[in-house]
Amino acid sequence: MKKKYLVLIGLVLMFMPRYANAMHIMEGYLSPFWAGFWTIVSLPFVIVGFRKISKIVKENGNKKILIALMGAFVFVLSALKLPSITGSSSHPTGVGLGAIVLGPVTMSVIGMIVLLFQALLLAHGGITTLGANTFSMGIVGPFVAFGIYKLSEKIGWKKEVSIFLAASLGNLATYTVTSFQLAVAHAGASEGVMQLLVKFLSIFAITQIPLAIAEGILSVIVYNLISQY
Amino acid sequence: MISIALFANNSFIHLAIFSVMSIIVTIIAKIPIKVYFKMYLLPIAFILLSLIAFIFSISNNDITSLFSIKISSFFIIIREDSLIQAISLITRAFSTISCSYFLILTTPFNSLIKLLLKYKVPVLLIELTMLTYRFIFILLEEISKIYRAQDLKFGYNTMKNSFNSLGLLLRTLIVRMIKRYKDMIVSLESKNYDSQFYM
Amino acid sequence: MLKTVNLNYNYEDGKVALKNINIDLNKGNKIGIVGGNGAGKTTLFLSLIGYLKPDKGEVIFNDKKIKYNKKSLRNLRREVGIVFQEADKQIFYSNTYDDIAFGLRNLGYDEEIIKRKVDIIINLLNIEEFKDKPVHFLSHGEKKRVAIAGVLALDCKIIFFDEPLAGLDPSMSDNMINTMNNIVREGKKTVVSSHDMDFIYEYCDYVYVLNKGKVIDEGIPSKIFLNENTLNKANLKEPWLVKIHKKLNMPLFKNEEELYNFKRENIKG
Amino acid sequence: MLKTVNLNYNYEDGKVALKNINIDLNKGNKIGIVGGNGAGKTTLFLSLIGYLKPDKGEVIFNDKKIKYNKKSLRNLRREVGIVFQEADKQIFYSNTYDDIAFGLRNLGYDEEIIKRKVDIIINLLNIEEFKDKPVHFLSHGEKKRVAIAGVLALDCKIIFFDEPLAGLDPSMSDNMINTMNNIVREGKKTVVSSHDMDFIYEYCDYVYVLNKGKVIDEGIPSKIFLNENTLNKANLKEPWLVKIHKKLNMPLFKNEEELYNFKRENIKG
Repeated sequence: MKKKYLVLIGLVLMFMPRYANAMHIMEGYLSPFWAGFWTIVSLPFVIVGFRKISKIVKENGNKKILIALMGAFVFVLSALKLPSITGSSSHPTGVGLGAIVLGPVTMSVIGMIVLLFQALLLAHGGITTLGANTFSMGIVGPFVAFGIYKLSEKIGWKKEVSIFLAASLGNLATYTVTSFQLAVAHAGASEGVMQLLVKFLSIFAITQIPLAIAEGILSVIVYNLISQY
Repeated sequence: MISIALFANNSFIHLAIFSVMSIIVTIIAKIPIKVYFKMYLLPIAFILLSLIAFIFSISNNDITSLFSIKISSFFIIIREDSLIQAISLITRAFSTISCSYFLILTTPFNSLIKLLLKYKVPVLLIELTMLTYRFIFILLEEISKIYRAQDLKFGYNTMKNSFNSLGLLLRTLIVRMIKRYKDMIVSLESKNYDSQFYM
Repeated sequence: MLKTVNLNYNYEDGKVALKNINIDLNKGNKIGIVGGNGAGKTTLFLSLIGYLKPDKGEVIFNDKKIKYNKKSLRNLRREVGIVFQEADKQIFYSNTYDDIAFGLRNLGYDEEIIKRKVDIIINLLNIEEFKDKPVHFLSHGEKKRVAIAGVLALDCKIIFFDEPLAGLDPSMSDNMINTMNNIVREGKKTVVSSHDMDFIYEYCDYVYVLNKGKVIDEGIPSKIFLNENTLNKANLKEPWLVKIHKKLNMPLFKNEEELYNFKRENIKG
Repeated sequence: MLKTVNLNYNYEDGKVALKNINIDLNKGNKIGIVGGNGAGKTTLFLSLIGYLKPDKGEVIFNDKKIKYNKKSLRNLRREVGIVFQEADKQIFYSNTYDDIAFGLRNLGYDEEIIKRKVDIIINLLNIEEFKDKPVHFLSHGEKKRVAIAGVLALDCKIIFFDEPLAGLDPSMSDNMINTMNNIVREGKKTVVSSHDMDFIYEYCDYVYVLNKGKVIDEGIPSKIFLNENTLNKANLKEPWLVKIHKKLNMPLFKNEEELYNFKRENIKG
């Protein structure tokens, strides 16, 4: 049996980005209090999303397959290396495209499942930090992406522009929230939340801004290719 | 174990947990040491990056610091308390990570599903989790084959090519996913699927 | 038991997929459906399990026209199963047992009965050795066996196999043919499509030749594969046993064994 | 030109995939690599084009060890191409022309040169008739030819074919074999893996037999396929021409034509 798990790890290592610009909060980075706190904050969104999915699959049971395929798609996307201007490579989140196609509420549930597998299969994020990561990647990211997409659609911008902004700003929003979560969890007597937040933001900005741009460009390319088909 | 690791505030407990877990995984579960430690590369990248934020501070004086560099009128300093905090964070991270690797490497997915069923997680959520798990491996195989074919035709040799190739890769994957979805529905119907995946 | 009367099916774009198909699965227990890619084999299979509704003509099951409502389709599919070419498209669980039990659970059997039935099938198909492995670690041939098990568990009387040998190496192919022979021995009927004429010639007892959506010939394999006209029209090749019959003036052997026995007799004589 | 010296490759989990492989592609122009599923054929192909880095041993290209940096891999892959089994996973554009030009464009050629090169290949492979059709309307066999065109356009000297006949119906198979023969006639080398022993026997001029990651035999096909020991060990089947040689005391024909000619002579005699 153990041997078989090795094959799995082999597969995982093959895909693992050589340079990880981790978006998700690692296992052990949040105290029990904050781990619980973010789980509770995420819960209502996940419940609403779950209700929506229940309604969808009640109408058509085949949609279960489709939703799971989407989840798997977001997962493999996150296992993919993305060319980035800084020379390192990392993965897209797929949050933007996912939110545009499926709606942000549904994405919260899919995001949570994907995060669970990222923790279990890629050692990316963690089980105790699942709540916090769901909040940043499964809730805030999709909502920002979706909101921006709708907004720029209303303004009448070109579809490409809307998608670029939605995908890249959704990505940025995710990392901003992650930084905030880390800052509030680790603020102490010597350093306040703001001080820590500024530090996290500026460090992650180096890796994350080019990445957000890359994800935006990629989302537009994919959109264009699919509409050609 | 993971909750002990998470709640404990003592670095020695953390290191002890980390060692025990690593020994179990590498010696008893016979995971090659090389592979096991390779798995830590990813968390280490995250830890190093965030440590920069934890350890270094910017200050206009260097009174409380253990170490400082002056840049024009600012100091980049390392404070003793933040260093201690960082060390305890690293050890906690390593011990909890070792616990979750233990879980990953020794618990089959089906036991996890049974656990979820036992704790009355909504069935639909378990169904979706289970299906997603199955499809992840199918799509990983697909994506690796498409990527390989592109790579061998120089699809990733420049940045511009990479973006173009990645876009094509995702499109190909999506088109194949839609086809797969249609074929799977046929197969489900042939087995009298009634909108429920029993477990 | 299962047959079609003047079956016609058009694709959504209006192109003809099947035209006036009359086939009768009573003609044999190992029926072959052959024809080039795009001849309509898969469409025919899907019509026969009631997934595609014909534009004209009928599918007759146990002397009754099949109806396209849930209940009657369900009855049809209890008796008629299909094993698709790509196992990955018909395995939904990462756990072998659950996947084999899937169809039975859909029919609402008791878990106890399900366990009994699944165990029998696992035994029959020699799946025990890998039944505890997650599906994604199985080889192509192993996955195919799991897919077949899922269909066999339903105790279908007729089982369709779409390209059962595709992607299998010689020894796995032999294994698959053995499995199919065992199924027939259990009193079931197999219907296969394949590009491998040697296999069709040796395995089948009745063959339908499809070309551009039409049945252009039918009969026992020795008749079909001696008809050059049919083979040319449908772009098929002669099985090698037919080749040596025609080119070397050998008797027409039905299978390799006959050839070996013939040789032995010759040596004796 | 391309060979390996004591090549060893292990999977990530430490399992042996290739063990002490010594093969030399100078031994023929139509080289066959045979062996059951999981014998290591694909791994060997991927090692030979530098996609997998061996754990021990070397790949020698034009008398130099290949290095695993970007530039030298690029040079290698300009000369050595691979056509994978599934066309759908190596065709990315919906337009045939763009797809064939993919590799050339990645290398930064001028559009004018690309057009010239692609046109030559389109001509060579006889794909004019469908070059303006969207790829998703092409048949499986046509797609495969597009995939081959994409590799040929790069003007590779050596081309690997992983299961070139898989999923093709008999007439498409003939077509594919013709295409491969044309490629060899152009002075290129083809290396094929296949489960179809009849094809390997007739097509190849040199064969390596792989079993569990080791080369257990090598030589010209008539030598390999007469060696029962090798065939049993690697779980392979005898080609039918070998069967009739052994069982019917016929001469060992290299291909079907020889058999037909033999018959004609016999009748004359």
